[in-house]
Amino acid sequence: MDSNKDEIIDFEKMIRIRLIEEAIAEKYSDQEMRCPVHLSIGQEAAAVGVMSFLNKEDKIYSTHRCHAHYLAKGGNLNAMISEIHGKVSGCCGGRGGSMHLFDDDAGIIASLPIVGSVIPLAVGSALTFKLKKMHNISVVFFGDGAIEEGVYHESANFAKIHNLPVLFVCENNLYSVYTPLKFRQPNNDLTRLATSYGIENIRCDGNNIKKVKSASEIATKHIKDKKEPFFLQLDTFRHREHCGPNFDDDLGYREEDEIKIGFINDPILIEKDRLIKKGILDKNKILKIENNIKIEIEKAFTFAKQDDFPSRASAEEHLYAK
Amino acid sequence: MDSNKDEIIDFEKMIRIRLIEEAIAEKYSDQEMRCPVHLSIGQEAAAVGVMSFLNKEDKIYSTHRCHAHYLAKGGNLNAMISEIHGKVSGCCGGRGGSMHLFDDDAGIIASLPIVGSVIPLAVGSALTFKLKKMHNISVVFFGDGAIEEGVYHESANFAKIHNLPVLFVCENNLYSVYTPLKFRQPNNDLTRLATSYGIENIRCDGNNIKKVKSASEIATKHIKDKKEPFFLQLDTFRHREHCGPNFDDDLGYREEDEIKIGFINDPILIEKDRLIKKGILDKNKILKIENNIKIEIEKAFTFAKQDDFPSRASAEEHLYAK
Amino acid sequence: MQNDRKITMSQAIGEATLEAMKKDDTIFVIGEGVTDPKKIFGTTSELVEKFGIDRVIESPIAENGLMGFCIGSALSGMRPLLIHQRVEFALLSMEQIINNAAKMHYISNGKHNVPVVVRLIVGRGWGQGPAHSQSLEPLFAYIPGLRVAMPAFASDAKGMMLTALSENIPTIFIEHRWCHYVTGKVDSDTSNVLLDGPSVVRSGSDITIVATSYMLYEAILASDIAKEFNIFIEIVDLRIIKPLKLEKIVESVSKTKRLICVDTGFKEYGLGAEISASIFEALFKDLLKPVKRIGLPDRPTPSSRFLAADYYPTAENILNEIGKLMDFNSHKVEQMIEMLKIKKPDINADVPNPLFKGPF
Amino acid sequence: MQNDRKITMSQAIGEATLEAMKKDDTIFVIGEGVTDPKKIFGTTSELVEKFGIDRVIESPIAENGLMGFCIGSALSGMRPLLIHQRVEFALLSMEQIINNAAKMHYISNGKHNVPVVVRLIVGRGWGQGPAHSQSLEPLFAYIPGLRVAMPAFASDAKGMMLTALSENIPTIFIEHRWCHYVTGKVDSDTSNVLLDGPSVVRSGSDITIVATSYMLYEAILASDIAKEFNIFIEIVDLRIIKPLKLEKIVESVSKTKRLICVDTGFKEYGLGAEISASIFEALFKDLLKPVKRIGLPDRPTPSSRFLAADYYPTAENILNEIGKLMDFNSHKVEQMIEMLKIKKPDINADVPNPLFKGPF
Ligand SMILES: Cc1ncc(C[n+]2csc(CCOP(=O)(O)OP(=O)(O)O)c2C)c(N)n1
Ligand SMILES: Cc1ncc(C[n+]2csc(CCOP(=O)(O)OP(=O)(O)O)c2C)c(N)n1
Ligand SMILES: [Mg+2]
Ligand SMILES: [Mg+2]
Repeated sequence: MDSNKDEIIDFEKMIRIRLIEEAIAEKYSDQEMRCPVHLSIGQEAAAVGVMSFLNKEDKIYSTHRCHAHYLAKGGNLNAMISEIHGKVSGCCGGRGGSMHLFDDDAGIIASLPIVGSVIPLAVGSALTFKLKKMHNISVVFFGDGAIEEGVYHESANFAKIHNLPVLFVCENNLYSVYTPLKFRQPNNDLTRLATSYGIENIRCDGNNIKKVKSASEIATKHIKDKKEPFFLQLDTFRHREHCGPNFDDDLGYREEDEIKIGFINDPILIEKDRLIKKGILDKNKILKIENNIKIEIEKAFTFAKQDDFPSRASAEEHLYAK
Repeated sequence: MDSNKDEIIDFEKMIRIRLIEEAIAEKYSDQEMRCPVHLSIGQEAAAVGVMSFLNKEDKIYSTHRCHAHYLAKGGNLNAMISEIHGKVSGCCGGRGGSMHLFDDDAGIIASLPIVGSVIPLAVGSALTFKLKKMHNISVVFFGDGAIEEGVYHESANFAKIHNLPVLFVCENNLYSVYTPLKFRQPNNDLTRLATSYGIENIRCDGNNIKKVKSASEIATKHIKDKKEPFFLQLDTFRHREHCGPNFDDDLGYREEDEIKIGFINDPILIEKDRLIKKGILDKNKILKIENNIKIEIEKAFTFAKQDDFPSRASAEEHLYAK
Repeated sequence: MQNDRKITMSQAIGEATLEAMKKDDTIFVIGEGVTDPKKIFGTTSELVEKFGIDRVIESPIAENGLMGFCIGSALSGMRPLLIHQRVEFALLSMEQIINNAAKMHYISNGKHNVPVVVRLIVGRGWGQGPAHSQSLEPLFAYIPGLRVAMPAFASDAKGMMLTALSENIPTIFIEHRWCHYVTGKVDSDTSNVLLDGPSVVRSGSDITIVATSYMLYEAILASDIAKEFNIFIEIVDLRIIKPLKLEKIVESVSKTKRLICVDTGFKEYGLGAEISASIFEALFKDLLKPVKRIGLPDRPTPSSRFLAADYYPTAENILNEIGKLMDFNSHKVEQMIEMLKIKKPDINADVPNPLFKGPF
Repeated sequence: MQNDRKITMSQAIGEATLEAMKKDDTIFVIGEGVTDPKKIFGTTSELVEKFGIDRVIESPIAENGLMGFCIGSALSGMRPLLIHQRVEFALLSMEQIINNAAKMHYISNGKHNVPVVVRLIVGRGWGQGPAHSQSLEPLFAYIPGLRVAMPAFASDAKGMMLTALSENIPTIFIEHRWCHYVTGKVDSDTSNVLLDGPSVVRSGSDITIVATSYMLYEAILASDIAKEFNIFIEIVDLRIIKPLKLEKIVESVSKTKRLICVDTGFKEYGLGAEISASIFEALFKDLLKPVKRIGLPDRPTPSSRFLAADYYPTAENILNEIGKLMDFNSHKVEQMIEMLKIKKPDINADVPNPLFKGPF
């Protein structure tokens, strides 16, 4: 059945992202990946769900927490792992590190570490699509913190009045670093910040891949049919520390209950259970999937380790375009 | 009757502002007032209506178009006219010009010419009131253009989550310079940009002093009782050019109808008619009021003309506070 | 004859925009007021009529967003020309300019280009005051990856704009409001000019003056007076303040052995500091006198013309420095200044020309 | 003994804040993460526990707004201390800083004060890359009306913070992340220090080095090596880059007749340019050698440690310039550098000390 195949593919994608990030976390203490890393572990459904309705010509933008988006959109794994190692085959040749991933071939234009900074860029790509009469859409992923930056509001307003094909995806993981929403927002319904610009929107459980997909389908269809922006709020949960490979709930900044529910709502566990229950997958098949991915991951790390350092002299190149 | 007296006082205030600005317009071509001026002619009801519910300890902030706010809050007329003449007794000693009016004694903290820039400052004053447990309110006047700046949104959100006693007054005169709302906003109901932060709000006819007053009464009471911000949208109309003393409808940027209705809705004409009809004032009384004001105005201009130039050496003073 | 056609710098910029947009349909213009009746001091006239509102895009008041829209659009193949009527409005978009526009090409290891041109207009005079007349170019010049152009002459402005709109380098294009009014010969078929550094606009043997933007005119005025006193000034138009190319200045100063730097910004931490320091490094042994820097004093621009009079340096300040560099006695300096005052009696005016009547 | 108490610069800043807040209840701290468990690299520890969430205010991610809230609150009698974990976040609030914080006192003809202190932390190392490790201090130093402090030592940082929080001048307080780790003697009753300019931190007779922030440590290291070769360096800590007071530097260089400027920012259009140009003006005839400037090359900070290795100047670069100024032959310079490498083998490291394990 075709829909089964899709479900398996999405599940594979999620588990692949998870395993890649777990590998990064595990190997981080080797001190070969010497740059800040913001892992998406726990937030894979958002990335995979939205991406399943995009094609190669659709462009995405992301933030400091960009691994899942990069991978879900089809970014090159070797180029990512090399980049985090600061090596020459990294997507930025080592210049950007984990927070600057991009892959033009896969339609991943830029990830930026300054909160909110990437949002107007995605609107700019959508403006290009409109001006060139192209039928693609531009998607920007950002967090519940980024929506507080003034530039989100300037972007949403502009996108609406110019009817631009842009999808705003706000992944609400309830925190900006260690600061909970309640210190930053009157309430945690962020769709009000789309409604106020007349932008259609859906809020849904971002840990449930099926729900994310059905919301994304509506969203992308709306953008293409109505030629106007759309906003998705995907509620989710970050498993690990804000920045770095570890868990940090010893710091006590999240409520016990919140943590418990957060981990129960692991998008991969939920989907695994569902697929097993529906008989679409079984433990063996999953093990096989995981093993294949692990081989791929080891290859990527081997590639990165064997990859050359960028030469010191090369640092002088590409300051100005020719 | 007390309410009659109030009505007369408000009318006098409006007509005083009008006459002062008309005098500025008339004398502008003498080239003694050598700075940009943004006249509030047509928008007097907003200033007078809101101000009638503020006391001296309540603080206001304004923009490039600050004359009406300054005067309605009780700013010193001589200091204003001298400032516009670049003279030493100007409120800024000539350093700021027409766009930087303030008067500490009257609770007018600052006017700023960069659009939107003043909004967070008013929120900051409200924060002071909260921290010092004072019961005053902070009011910021700004235009329909300023609400498009990201900083308005950052300010509104912060004011709401910290329950700050600040009144946002958005005077919608339909234009930012020559650019109409339709190029800048999905629609002209700007209260949606308060609702989205959970900020209570009222939109009303800003050319009708009675309506402005009843909205302002609710607003100021709400802020004091509920200890949280409030938002007013006052729809109004700028009679003259964006910047300068002249009319500019020869430029054709406003629709014929819009112009006609705009001038019919002159807040002073409306109120004059009403007060005459109600027998509260008559033409003679009004003439007398106007004449007294005109004498005051002439005095202010004479004062400004006779006022000293700031000395060149004094320009070096007050770079850093002692 | 075509070659004698004189137009103002604002007309020249308008012409360049029009011609570039005709040739390249990926160029669009965007900004607050680009379509309004005043047409950005006349520089966007005819554009919306010719190219429509899709290529001449009116905007909400949202400078930070605007800069980001332009960068994103440039990354996806367009060539935006963003216009702010005052430099100060760009202060709201410094994060976009410094982190994204300037660095995207470098960070992407040369894979991404950001062909955005941002026009920023420096205000002066008629009491515009502290927040509408700043010269903030060092804020951009400090940032690697940006190109910062400061045209002074109509024809150069046209050529520079054509080049900026045809290359792939994020360019901050800073125009002094008073240069807008100045006319100059502009060939109707001006082509792109190289945006590769300073150019010598007058030859001389005694002193080099490096000037930017509007201060070129004051420098020329001073040099005209100096000539009458047998002092021959070589004037170098800095033109491109980033990336900074110093060869021509070094060459000139190795001949004249004396240097005055004069620009429209603050003296302290200003453009002149970099040039002065660099020239000292290059020509330590050759300089006959210390380099003189002329710039704004260290305080905000006051609105009142009475306070602003001493604020802006003029040809008079330049003549004073010339006097010092040439060891003139005070009498001779006075004579020069007298001659200047006869030639240009309104030297401290708060308007660019007598026809200007405000309000901005 | 109290006088021997050693603490890190981050502890010193924390202490100053705590003491100031105890004495003056108009001071409040505000910023993203000021109450979170990491407490801004430990500098805000105990604050929220002692003073509560009304005086240690957590914030949405809204830097432009934050700066404005602080200015408005300062205008009405409070003394906000605003903290950004990286300098770059303040790029979103340049309009507020430049137009309002810096100018309000001046424009109001001295009637208004803006006693705001803004702490900006400069990142370095562990691959933080282009948007999280910039030294942007010249952007603030260019602006009249701002005070810009750059402490390098724990005890100075404490005194500076106490002073900044007690005076009425808007102060940009720039801390280098690597200085945070360095310990120094800090009296437990440190009082306010004068924020009035540079100070000589080491006396010497042969060369003056003017350094800022973290580069002081590299300068001290270089001077220790140079001493073994009988070269005595006078080290001046610039401390306050705005308003700039040059007297002490002029005094020092009139003695040593040789000057090296080294700071954490870009060389081009950087702090060194202003100092170099000014010292040339003041001591044109006395200097034995051209002033040497050391700063970052003209390109963004790369993330990869392989690319960053050559990026940051170290004591080695300083020793090279010392060699040039003293006409050492290349052999002698090599000897100095060898000695340096023995003393500090990890000179090109991407971490401040070996204990640092990332991630930021
Ligand atoms: C302008 C700016 N302010 C602050 C920061 C520091 N910072 C880095 S990530 C982050 C949290 C942002 O939260 P959110 O947008 O919800 O993303 P999340 O980390 O939860 O995915 C912050 C505040 C920054 N990088 N840029
Ligand atoms: C940040 C900024 N952008 C642009 C301008 C130019 N400008 C001056 S007044 C104005 C119009 C603002 O419109 P609105 O807020 O509606 O006020 P109004 O003039 O209608 O009273 C503009 C765009 C400015 N001063 N500051
Ligand atoms: Mg979050
Ligand atoms: Mg308006």
